Amino acid sequence: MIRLSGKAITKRYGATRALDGLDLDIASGEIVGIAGPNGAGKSTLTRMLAGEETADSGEITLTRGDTVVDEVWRRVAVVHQEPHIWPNMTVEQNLAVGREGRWFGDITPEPVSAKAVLERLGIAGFAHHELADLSLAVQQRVEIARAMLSDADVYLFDEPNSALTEEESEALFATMAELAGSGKIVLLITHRLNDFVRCCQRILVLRDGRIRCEIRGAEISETSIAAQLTPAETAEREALPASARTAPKADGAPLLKLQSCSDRFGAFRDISLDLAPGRVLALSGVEGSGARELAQAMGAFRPFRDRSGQTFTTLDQASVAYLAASRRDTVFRNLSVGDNLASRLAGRSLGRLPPFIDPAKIDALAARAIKRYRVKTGGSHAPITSLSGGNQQKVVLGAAMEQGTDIIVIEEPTRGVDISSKADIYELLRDFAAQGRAVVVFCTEVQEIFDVADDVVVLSHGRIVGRVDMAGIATIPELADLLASYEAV
Amino acid sequence: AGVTVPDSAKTHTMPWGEFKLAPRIVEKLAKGEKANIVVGIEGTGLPIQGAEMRMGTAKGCETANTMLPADCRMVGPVNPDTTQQLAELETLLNSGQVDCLALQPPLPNQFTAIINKYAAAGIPVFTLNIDAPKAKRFAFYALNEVQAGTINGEETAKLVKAQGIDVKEIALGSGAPDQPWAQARMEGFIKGYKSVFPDAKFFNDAKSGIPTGKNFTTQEVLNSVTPFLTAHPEVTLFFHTDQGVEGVGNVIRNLKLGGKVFTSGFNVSGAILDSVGAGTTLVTIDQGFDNQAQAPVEQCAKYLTTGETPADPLQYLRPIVITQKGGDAQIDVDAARARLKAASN
Amino acid sequence: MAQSSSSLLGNQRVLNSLRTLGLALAIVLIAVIVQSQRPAFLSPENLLTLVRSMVALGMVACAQMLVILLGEIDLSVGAVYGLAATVTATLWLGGGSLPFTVPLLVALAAGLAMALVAGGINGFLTVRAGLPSFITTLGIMNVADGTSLLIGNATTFTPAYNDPLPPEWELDFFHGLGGALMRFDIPVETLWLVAAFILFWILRHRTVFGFRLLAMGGNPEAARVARLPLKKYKYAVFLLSSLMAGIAGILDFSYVGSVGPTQSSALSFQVIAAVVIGGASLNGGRGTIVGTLLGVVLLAMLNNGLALLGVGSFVQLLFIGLVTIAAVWLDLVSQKLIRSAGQRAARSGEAA
Amino acid sequence: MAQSSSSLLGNQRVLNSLRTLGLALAIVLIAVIVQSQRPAFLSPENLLTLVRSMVALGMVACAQMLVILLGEIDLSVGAVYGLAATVTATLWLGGGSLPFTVPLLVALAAGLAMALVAGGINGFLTVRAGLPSFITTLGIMNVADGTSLLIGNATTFTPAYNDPLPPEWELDFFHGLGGALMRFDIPVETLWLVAAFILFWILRHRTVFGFRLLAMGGNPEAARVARLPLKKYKYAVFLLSSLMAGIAGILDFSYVGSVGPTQSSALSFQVIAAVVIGGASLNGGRGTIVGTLLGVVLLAMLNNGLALLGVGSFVQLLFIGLVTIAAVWLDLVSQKLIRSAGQRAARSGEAA
Ligand SMILES: Nc1ncnc2c1ncn2[C@@H]1O[C@H](COP(=O)(O)OP(=O)(O)OP(=O)(O)O)[C@@H](O)[C@H]1O
Ligand SMILES: Nc1ncnc2c1ncn2[C@@H]1O[C@H](COP(=O)(O)OP(=O)(O)OP(=O)(O)O)[C@@H](O)[C@H]1O
Ligand SMILES: O[C@@H]1[C@@H](O)[C@H](O)OC[C@H]1O
Ligand SMILES: [Mg+2]
Ligand SMILES: [Mg+2]
Repeated sequence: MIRLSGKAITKRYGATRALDGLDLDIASGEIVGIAGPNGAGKSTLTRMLAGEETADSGEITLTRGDTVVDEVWRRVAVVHQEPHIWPNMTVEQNLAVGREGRWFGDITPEPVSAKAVLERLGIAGFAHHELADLSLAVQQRVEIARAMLSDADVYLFDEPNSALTEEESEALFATMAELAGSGKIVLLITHRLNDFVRCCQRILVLRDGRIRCEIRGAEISETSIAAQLTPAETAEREALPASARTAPKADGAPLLKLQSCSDRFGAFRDISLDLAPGRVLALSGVEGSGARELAQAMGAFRPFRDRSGQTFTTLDQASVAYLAASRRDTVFRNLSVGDNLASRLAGRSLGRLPPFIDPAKIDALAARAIKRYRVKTGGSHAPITSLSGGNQQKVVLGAAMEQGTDIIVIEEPTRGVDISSKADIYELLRDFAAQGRAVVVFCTEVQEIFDVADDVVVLSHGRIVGRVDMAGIATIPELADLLASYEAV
Repeated sequence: AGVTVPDSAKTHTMPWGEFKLAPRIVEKLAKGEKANIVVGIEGTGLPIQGAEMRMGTAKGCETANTMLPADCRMVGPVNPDTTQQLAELETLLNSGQVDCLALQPPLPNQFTAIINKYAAAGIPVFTLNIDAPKAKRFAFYALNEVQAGTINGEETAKLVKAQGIDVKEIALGSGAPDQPWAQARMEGFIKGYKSVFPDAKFFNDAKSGIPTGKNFTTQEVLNSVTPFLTAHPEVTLFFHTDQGVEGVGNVIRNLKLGGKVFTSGFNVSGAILDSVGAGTTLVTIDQGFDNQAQAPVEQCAKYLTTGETPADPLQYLRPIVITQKGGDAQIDVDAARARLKAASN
Repeated sequence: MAQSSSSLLGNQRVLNSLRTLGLALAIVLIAVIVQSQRPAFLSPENLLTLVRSMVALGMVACAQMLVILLGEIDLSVGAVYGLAATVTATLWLGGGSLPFTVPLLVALAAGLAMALVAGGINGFLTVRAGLPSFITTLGIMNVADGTSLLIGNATTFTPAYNDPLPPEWELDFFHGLGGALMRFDIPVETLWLVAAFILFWILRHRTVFGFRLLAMGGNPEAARVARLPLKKYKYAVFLLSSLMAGIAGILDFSYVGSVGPTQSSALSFQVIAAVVIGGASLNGGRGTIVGTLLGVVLLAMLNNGLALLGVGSFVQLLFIGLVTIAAVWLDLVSQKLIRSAGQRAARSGEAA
Repeated sequence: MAQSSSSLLGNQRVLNSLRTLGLALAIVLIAVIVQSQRPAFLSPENLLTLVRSMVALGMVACAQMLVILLGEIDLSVGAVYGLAATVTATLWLGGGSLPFTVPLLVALAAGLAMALVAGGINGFLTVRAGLPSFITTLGIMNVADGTSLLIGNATTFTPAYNDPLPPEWELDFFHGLGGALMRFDIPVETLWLVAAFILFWILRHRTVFGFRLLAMGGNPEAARVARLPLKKYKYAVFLLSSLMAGIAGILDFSYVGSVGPTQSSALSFQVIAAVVIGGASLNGGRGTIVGTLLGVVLLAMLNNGLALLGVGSFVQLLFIGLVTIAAVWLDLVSQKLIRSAGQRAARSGEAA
């Protein structure tokens, strides 16, 4: 029996109380969920438990049977919200860092278990590829593999599946259940409430740096968690199913027309697609299906190749803003919140005399955006690195939307964003489209597709295998089944 | 119609032993092929020195060609770099591209080993500007630095006396105060000056010369000597060992200290001569970089065709002393200008 | 609450602006020490000398800071500094390896054009060919050095003693560029320095250009995602850097009154040192003009002070090394203190 | 599936190992060109000269590569190279500013100890004080230069002509360190180079130390979280770098037969250039010993080839600049080709 407990853990960053006298008591054998709005202190808690930072006060103890473990962090494995991996090393090498096992020779992880884990996560084929060349989803899986390979008592998963598809998540949960079954402590942090329902027996709700309540067993449901997450908001807004929404019919002239377009590296082939104004298009497909790459190409971040072999970008047809999945590639870590919000702007929005900027104007603009996108921050001058993951996502999303382009292309738009903000973001995206513009999202979560999209295009093996008009879809399971059936082709 | 190398050149007894000229050189000259005379200096891009030595090499080559067909070439790194210079010398040696070498090592005796290798390979070596007396070189062409410094000191002191200049303290400076040639000049200057004014007060000594910039540029001198003279009103005479003396003259002019503070030093340029003309620079010594390169090139040709080599290996060139009015063993500003023009055209 | 949080914001801004306090302190400290030993230090003459000695370093450092802000480096500035002056001199005065001469204004234009060409190539190779700028600019440094030696033939050029002597007005005009003295004996050159600092301050801190450089340098990948014109900006900073080096070379030529072959790497090194001392990060994304100014002042003052004190050259090296380290250390310590003071202030603000 | 993926693995590994192909190609190209002009190029004597000229550069570059792998830089190697030799010489031969002499072995130990002290200070200031290593090592470069001038008093030391002459066996031993010729006239120095390359190759590619350096340089933050001993490793690389510089200094002293005050920054510059040419990234996390070796060979061969060709020194600069750029460009192009081949292979492997 392993027991992890924390007493009165406090951590402050400047004026922010990230953890405010948090108490915790977890026993092995079950998967414990930690829910909480953005900035609640979840990631801070994992950092404290893993000993990556020290708490201002409070105590963390780990007991195994009757013995108290000395250096708790040695027995804790973490899957971080932002993968802590080595982009300059191969997948295999990444697994070996810190647990090389021997002093001389070719350093590789223990081959049998490494192979098993990689295969289980579906990335064995990339073993000798440098991580810099691979997508966020693969990087996230490498982070998971590292945790799986470590011999620990406590496993902390901080949004491990924010870039994984339904099936991939399923596999992950199965592994987590095995860990829990073998007597380990397993903690899961996520903003996909459905995940809690699927795999947790106990859920702790964290708000303002303290555990505010606990939901157990049969009480666990999406609505019950949601109610605890946003108790202040009396009228909980249900996301409208697409069938009930009134997106303009796809009748205006398309903003973008693709005819038999392919990718230079063969990620996708023969794509024909019209992007209609007023609509939100979701691209769906597993890693390697080409859907993500298609999104990048539509975002003018990757060249298209037309039938004659000519390369071109969507920028030739419309103005496009693009947002990558990994915050490593979207956040300017050396800038403040306000400057991040202004980073994509130019011209008069930054000052009265265009080449010159007016700091006051940036301040005003930032203040507006902070409100609009509900960013929890100490102010527009706070460094962006002081924000929680979800809040950083809101900032970069805001920056892209403020740019005012015809089309906005986003990978994983609400990655790490809490449920109440998600609804806001979907609304903002739909408003954006409603002005005769278009939104393209690539997402891995069915729920998200259901909540935001008007059309879905499904890719498999680089080709379009299905198109869905969301007007005809009434429930999430219905959508999930449909997508699965296309992907199985 | 080749050149026959005399026996006295094929083998020659030097103070350090027997020298045997490489048979390949004898053969190639006999066939009428050109002799490769190489001048290797410390820095081909050094201000004044680089350009003048190139002229000297060219002039020397003209004379050499009256004796035998010769190709003359100047090698060396652009700026002093011991390793690079050494590697280049080694490369030239083992590719057989040198038939006679005139060499300026970066430091005294520094290239002893490579000079000996050349000698062993049957290639005559002469040194210039900086010597390697321990090595198997034939002769050395340069100023005697201590002696030149002494002359500078004496002449400066004489002018000070003659003009009734009030010298309270004397400072010594150099672009490369760590280098032996610079220290030798400072040492000589002190000696020469003290021979006239035994009680002269020096701000520093030959080992602690004030650094004025290791690239010998005027910019650097301005930035270092200006504050120095500002802070040390008691220093009214500044001896500078190299081309930076131009900068010292500028500083005195800029600070409006003309008539109160004076300088002496080495080398010539338009600006230096102007300052000599204005009476601010009392003495400057033209080292005749052109002569330093010209002499060994000519000597190379002479040796290969006649087997003659100077009896005294120390072939000190006459320091060309320049003062405002000229005088005994001195030249005046106008003559110096004429010489400068000749040396750089 | 609103009041306290706004005072906090103000606070944070103040804190930001105090970033280079430690460096400023180090400079004051050195000044006090030198002054106590040599009262001539703070004399108007010496201050003028000091400022004058900063001209080339300062002008080139401002532009280099922008290059470094982008996470790049420009090692070629020293060589371009020499190239512009040598090309101008050779074309104007003759005596190098060119068989003709041209009027001064044409020669000046050609000198600056050469500088811009060097900058353009730096930009091209870094942007288009994707070479690390360390390699690009190291290569161009050698090429520029080689070119100026070939063109100028290692000659030393002195307009006032040239044969034939250039027309009077040309000599005057050229002298007027940098060397002429204004009232109180202030050389014209110093005006250029002041102008450069003001312009670069505005460019860095009050234009979209500067704002974006900061972003691009902080995270080039994010800049690519945000479709900021990274390439254009890279060209721009390399061109600016070369241009400033070229101008500085010509101004120094004018001030000194002559130009000869120079060893180019020294200036580049000093310039980069000044920028880094001034708090810029060689990884990009961090750097200010005020910091750069302080870095330049520190180096110039150190040289000036040591020259004033008349210490021997061996000891000077020791001092330069130790003081540079100490100054940057002091700066770092003070930054840490300021930051933790900021955190404490924030906490008490919250408690109130 | 299993089969195709395993063949793919093999494939990707091969591709990884081809990374510096372009550089090797450039070297071959230069060799062919020089050889066609000067048949002496590939003569055994010249190849020996070539290898000999790489000794100091190569030994110091190997260690510098490790520093750069960590995202740091060591500008002080040139100065430490001089310091170790000068300290050894002064202590052994006298004539500097120390009032006593010691036996050779003690002097050698002291010389190397001085180098290690310099490295230790570099490490301390970078790790403990958190100064950017650019500043730290720039400072220590000046301090080391100053120290060796003070200790050696700018004297040129020549063991063979020293007064008093050291005992015969000391002279022999010292000469044997680097200068003595073995069979086929191979200088002992070259053995050191070979040994250094082998040792550093093992260290970098076949030990946990090298593996972790790679990780730490690639993502220091992740390395911190993974509790890798970043600080210890930083100390280690700075110490190694200084040690190699010290050894190289002493070996060159032995080979050249004398040592005097030298200009130190040149070696540092060359060393860093070689490492970067060899594909290492100044941002850390990228760099191999083979690449470094190729960088060293490129620079040495360029100097050797140009000397053989007998081009003037001004033109040499031009060539060095251009060829360096071209070689790195070629390397980059070939890398891109290799990488996109890899991507395509990955794609098809995935599809399979
Ligand atoms: N390094 C830091 N400096 C300042 N404030 C910080 C820092 N790290 C976290 N915070 C603050 O602490 C609070 C808790 O952050 P934390 O990252 O733990 O939230 P979270 O619950 O993980 O949120 P999310 O769901 O968005 O990931 C936030 O208000 C955040 O702004
Ligand atoms: N097709 C594309 N694929 C990937 N990235 C692109 C594409 N087009 C533009 N970008 C990115 O957008 C940024 C700005 O575009 P670009 O590189 O063309 O620079 P620019 O200076 O704006 O040039 P131009 O004047 O041609 O617009 C670049 O950093 C580039 O990475
Ligand atoms: O006169 C000096 C010369 O002898 C030395 O070799 O280089 C610098 C010159 O100033
Ligand atoms: Mg978080
Ligand atoms: Mg463009």
